[in-house]
Amino acid sequence: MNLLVLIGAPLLTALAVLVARNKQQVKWISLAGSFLQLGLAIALLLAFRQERAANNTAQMLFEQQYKLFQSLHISFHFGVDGISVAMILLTSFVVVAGVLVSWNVEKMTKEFYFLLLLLGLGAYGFFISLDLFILFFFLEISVIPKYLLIGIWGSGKKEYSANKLALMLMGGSALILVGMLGLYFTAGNSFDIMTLSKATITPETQHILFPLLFVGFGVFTALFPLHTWVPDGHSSAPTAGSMFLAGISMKLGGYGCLRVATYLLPEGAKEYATIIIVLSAIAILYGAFATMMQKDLKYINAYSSVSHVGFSLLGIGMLTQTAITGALMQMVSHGVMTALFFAVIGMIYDRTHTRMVADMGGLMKQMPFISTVFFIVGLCSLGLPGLSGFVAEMTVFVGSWQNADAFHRVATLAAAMSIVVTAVYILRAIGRTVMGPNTNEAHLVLKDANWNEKLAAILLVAGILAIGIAPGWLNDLLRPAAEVIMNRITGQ
Amino acid sequence: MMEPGLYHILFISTALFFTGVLGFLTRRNLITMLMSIELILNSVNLNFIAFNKYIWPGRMDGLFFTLFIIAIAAAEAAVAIAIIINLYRSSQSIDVNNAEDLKY
Amino acid sequence: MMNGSTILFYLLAALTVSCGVLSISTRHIFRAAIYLLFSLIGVAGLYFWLAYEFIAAVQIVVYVGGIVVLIIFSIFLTQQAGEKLPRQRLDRKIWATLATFCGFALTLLQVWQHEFPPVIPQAPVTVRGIGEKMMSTEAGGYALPFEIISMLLLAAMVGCIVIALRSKPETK
Amino acid sequence: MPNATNIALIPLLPLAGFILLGLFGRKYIKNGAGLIGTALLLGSALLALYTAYDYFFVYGKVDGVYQQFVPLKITWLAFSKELSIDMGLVIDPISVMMLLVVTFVSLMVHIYSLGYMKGEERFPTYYAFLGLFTFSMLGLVLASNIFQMYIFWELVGVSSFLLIGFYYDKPSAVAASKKAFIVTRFADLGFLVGILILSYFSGSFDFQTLIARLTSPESNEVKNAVASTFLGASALTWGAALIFIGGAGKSAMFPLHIWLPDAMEGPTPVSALIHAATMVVAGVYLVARLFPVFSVTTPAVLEIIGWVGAVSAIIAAVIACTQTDIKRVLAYSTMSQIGYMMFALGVSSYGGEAGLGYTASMFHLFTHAMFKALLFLGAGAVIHYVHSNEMKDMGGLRKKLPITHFTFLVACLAIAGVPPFAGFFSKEEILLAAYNSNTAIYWIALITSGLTAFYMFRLYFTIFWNKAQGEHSAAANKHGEGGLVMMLPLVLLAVGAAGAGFIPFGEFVSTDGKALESHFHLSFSLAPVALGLAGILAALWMYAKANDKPARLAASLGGLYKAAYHKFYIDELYLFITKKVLFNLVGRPAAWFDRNIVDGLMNLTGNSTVLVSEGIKKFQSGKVQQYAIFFLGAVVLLAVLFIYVWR
Repeated sequence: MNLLVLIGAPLLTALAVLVARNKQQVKWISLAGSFLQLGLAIALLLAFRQERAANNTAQMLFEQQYKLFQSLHISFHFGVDGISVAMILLTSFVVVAGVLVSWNVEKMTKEFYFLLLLLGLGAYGFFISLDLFILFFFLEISVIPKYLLIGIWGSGKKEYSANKLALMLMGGSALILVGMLGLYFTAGNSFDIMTLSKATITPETQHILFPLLFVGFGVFTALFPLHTWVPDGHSSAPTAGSMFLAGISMKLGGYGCLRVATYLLPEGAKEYATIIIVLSAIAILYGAFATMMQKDLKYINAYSSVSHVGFSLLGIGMLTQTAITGALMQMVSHGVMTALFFAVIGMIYDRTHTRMVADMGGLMKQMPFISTVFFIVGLCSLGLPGLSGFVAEMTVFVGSWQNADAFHRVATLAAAMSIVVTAVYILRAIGRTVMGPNTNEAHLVLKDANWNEKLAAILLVAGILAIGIAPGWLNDLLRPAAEVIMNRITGQ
Repeated sequence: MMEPGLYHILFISTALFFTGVLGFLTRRNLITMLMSIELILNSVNLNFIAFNKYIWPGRMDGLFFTLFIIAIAAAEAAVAIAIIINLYRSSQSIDVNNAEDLKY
Repeated sequence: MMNGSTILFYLLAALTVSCGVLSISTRHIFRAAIYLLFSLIGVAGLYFWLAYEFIAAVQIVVYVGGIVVLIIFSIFLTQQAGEKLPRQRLDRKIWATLATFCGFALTLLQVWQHEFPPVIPQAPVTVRGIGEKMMSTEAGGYALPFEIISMLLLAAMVGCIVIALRSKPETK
Repeated sequence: MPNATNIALIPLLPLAGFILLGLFGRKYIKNGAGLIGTALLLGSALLALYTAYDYFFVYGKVDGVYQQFVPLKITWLAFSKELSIDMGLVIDPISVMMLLVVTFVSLMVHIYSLGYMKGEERFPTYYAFLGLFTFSMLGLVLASNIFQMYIFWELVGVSSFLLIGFYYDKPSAVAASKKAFIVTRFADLGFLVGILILSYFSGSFDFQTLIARLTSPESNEVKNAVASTFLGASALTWGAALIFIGGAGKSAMFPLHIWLPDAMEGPTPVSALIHAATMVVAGVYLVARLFPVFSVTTPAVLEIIGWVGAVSAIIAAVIACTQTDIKRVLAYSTMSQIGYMMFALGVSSYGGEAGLGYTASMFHLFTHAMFKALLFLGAGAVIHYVHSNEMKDMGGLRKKLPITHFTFLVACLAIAGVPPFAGFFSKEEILLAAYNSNTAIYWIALITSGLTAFYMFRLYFTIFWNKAQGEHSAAANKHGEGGLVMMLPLVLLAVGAAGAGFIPFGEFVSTDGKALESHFHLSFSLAPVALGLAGILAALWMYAKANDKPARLAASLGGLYKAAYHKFYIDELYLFITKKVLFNLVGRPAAWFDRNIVDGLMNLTGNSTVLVSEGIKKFQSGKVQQYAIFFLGAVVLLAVLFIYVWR
């Protein structure tokens, strides 16, 4: 399978949106394009499985390389392993859902969809790039549209949030850039991940470069204490913006932390693992406790994202194969889940025009579909078996537990404690909004979900269930790739 | 008193130059600032001529530079005065301290 | 050892510098223009003294006859007669004077410390020589700069007209 | 050999019901939902019956020992070659026994609900949830892998949450469902960590492997585990204790019992199914499932289990005497009876005669499911009739509700331990087991059994005797006793409650699979039966007619009565810890810290940048001369530097 189609499809869709004549055309083109992407992602998954089944054990499949700047050794180098495939699949799901829930955007529709598709494009490109420079290029592509999405279509103090988000992410990018150049010059003038992974980099260099790269990508994935763009950014962003932000963008960071920082600089990873674990354990617990006090649904999900994404970082910091697999599962799972969460919050907000938990009550009666989905996603968030969150968190726990010393044990326990706190805040939110007596007369006439919202929700719920009920396929996808990374860390 | 030579002329041109600079820095009227600039240009011209005369007497580069500077100074003065008059027309003032709309 | 040439030089120098200083210090703008005029004439005299008659002539024609007149016209256009120029802020004056004197001292120090090569007397340049060199297209000729300067003058002229044109009021 | 398909179908049929009714119930099925759910469960129950017959009488026994079979095992999630979460089916005496209990009680509840829940707006949803619960419970029972058990454990919890909160527009129901979920979730955390500890040392999640490796004291796994200690106890002890915390949470053991009384906010049949007969005994089942580990490797934990069970039993019994909401009385009674099962396990040990407690515990689980479900369903019929949960709204109903009255009486006699009803036999064995190993617990149990008889008959007399007929509101009498669908389960369960005691339980269920002779000593039975009868008589004396004896008694007991009435203030303690400590001392500071310190630092970075640039902006004043001065000054400075300093 030619990986270029994964960039081509969103690019063509975005261009087609630009030349569309009216809003209807824009919407339908975007929808068709995003479904095409979904189809391609699924085709990629099938092709990947087929290749693996045919005993193709190459680390990266479907590799392609085109020279770009020969003098700087930059080239378009593409290839996928299990992690990339999973992430691409996640992206395509979120893109479709994002397009569907934005059906009612009336303000500057064309530009809105264009930016959404551009964001998707950035993510696809990021996940298939094997060249650091190109990777960075796509990372930046996916940052700028977010600024505009929040700044133009956002709500609340949107300028502040947009600025904060863009500045913090740009700060992260700057660190990444420095780290990247450091790699380039210390490891034989190459940006190619495959080449770099074979290069020997002295521990002293790794000692300097690892924090740069990890923290840089960490900003994207809400590494404590650089997570503060998350609550503001999410709460101000339009629904689809929040979905993309939490569902895709935060995963770019996690992927980068693993693929670039940890994989290329294993000594650095070992050296800093303790700090990563401490920070992520703090993020998990502290995020959960902070969530407990939030009153705005979007803030609730934003803080809970901080807490959940902490599991990814914890898994990476634990440096065992199972923990890393769990971390990756958590990324995929959280991506789908949080996108759905934001979609539901958006649907509720569209109807009630409030996101304050205290202003709602008994929505189950008027909106059974939305409320049911809210239930499902809430249960997923608190780690109910059969839904994706459980699988990921348990894998992280089991992986973490394989480190037998007291420090890792305590960190794991602290992280595990959060599942109780999660239950508390999720149930509070659900209990107040969809259950309980109706508190607002105006809410009695509200309508349930439209076809587009239903489709989006069903797609994402299907994703959650597919991971939650039969996690085997995802495990098969991620575990070998995690093993490659582990082998590099253990030096085999 | 000694025979006037290169040093003397350089002294004059330096004095003229810094006189012009001082005028440029302390005058508030745009036209007088323009005058200061003319002084500066003249001091430069004087330098060119003096160097041409005393150090490379066989060549004419300094001389030509002076010529061109005079030509450009004329153009510059014309443009500057056009701008000043336009400014005066729009804001009734040619005080340089008031002409700061384009800051930041 | 005083001969006429020396006396003339010192007179011209005194005229140039003193008029220059007066021109930037007087608070009557019209007088400033006149002092400037004399200062420029002094410079022209120095050119004569240096035996560059052509340059001196150009100096008189362009500066004295052109620029100063232009300045005087613009003074008439923008200034009420008899009005004194406003004073500058004191702190700026102090800083400006300080910076200027430092610069002045530094430059003079450099000039006097520098050993220039000895002077080789040569025949003065003629206007004919200037003309030939200016129109020469060979190496060392100034035809190209000359053309460029003429273009520049044209551009400046057009620019002046454009700037000075009264823009149409945009009320409608 | 067990037939994997048949056994797998037992949980899958209710799951099919859940999916079918959950997806299409609201729009397309509606009133047929109950019948569909019931039919599927009937199939499930029949399969369970067949499986039980097949196991106990056809292939299960090899050389006089009941074997454990794992007819099906699918890898669900593999962590490594050794360590994987499997979805399997385990067939051994206790799982088969539980299959029977769960499917039978669930079927009864399904049938009963056809009448009880008729006309509910969310009728199909109700049946969908029931299906989900039954599926999860059966999955839990059949789990061959400790993680599989944990998965279904959680699913059971959530279906309980959904069913307690079924009347979602009632704030008390919502609060109760949240409380139930969160308290059990807290306990489950212990379970999870316990799993992680045990599996780390045994290297497996599989029950068979795990038990085999952890019960042979010479094995490396046990040596490793014993070698690593924490706070003076071995890691294995900690693991086992944490797992028990999970079980205690689900089984409402003291002090994690606070959710159970509130859970009565759910529909009454749900209380019968989940909070009396099946889900709450999951903790007992868990301990029984891991019994070899507890008894062989960590006897200390087993002792804790015994004491927790005994304390729960007596505390719940005392509280039950004072409650006025009939469902709450039943809830505390449930807690008390589960306490019995727990300490029965706690006083037991592995193998032979010493394993009597284990057998007794399972036996009591079995009989308790019958009579407690019956009590709840009977209470449901009463509530259905009176439209109130409060005892004071009832009285003299024996003529109005004859069948209910009769079956309720049977159940009360059974729970009070009056021979020859079922409770007598199982309780007798428990007391015997306790007597043999721990006298203190035996005395507690004995007193509890007297209290049990007292509060059950207090309930019985207040509902069916006490006031004269017709004193309660006339509006309630529109429907009679509730028709065949509600009465049939009552009668069937009454038969079970009356007759289940005659099953020679020791033949089938014992610690090591060998048959256990149940010894019957008349002299030993005398004390508990006498105490039970005394309790009944006391209740008769106080409650058979309306009078002021209860009030006077309550007044004379003073503080004790008040404390018991307020459930010994445990709820308030929890409320204090969560609301005051957790929210105000942890949550609020965390949120504040995040907004003000962490985010403040970020904003500080931004603001200081702005401040610096505001400062720099001053230079860009638009004053040409100022620029020129800077320029000149800088030129002079640089010139000095270049000429004199850096030459």
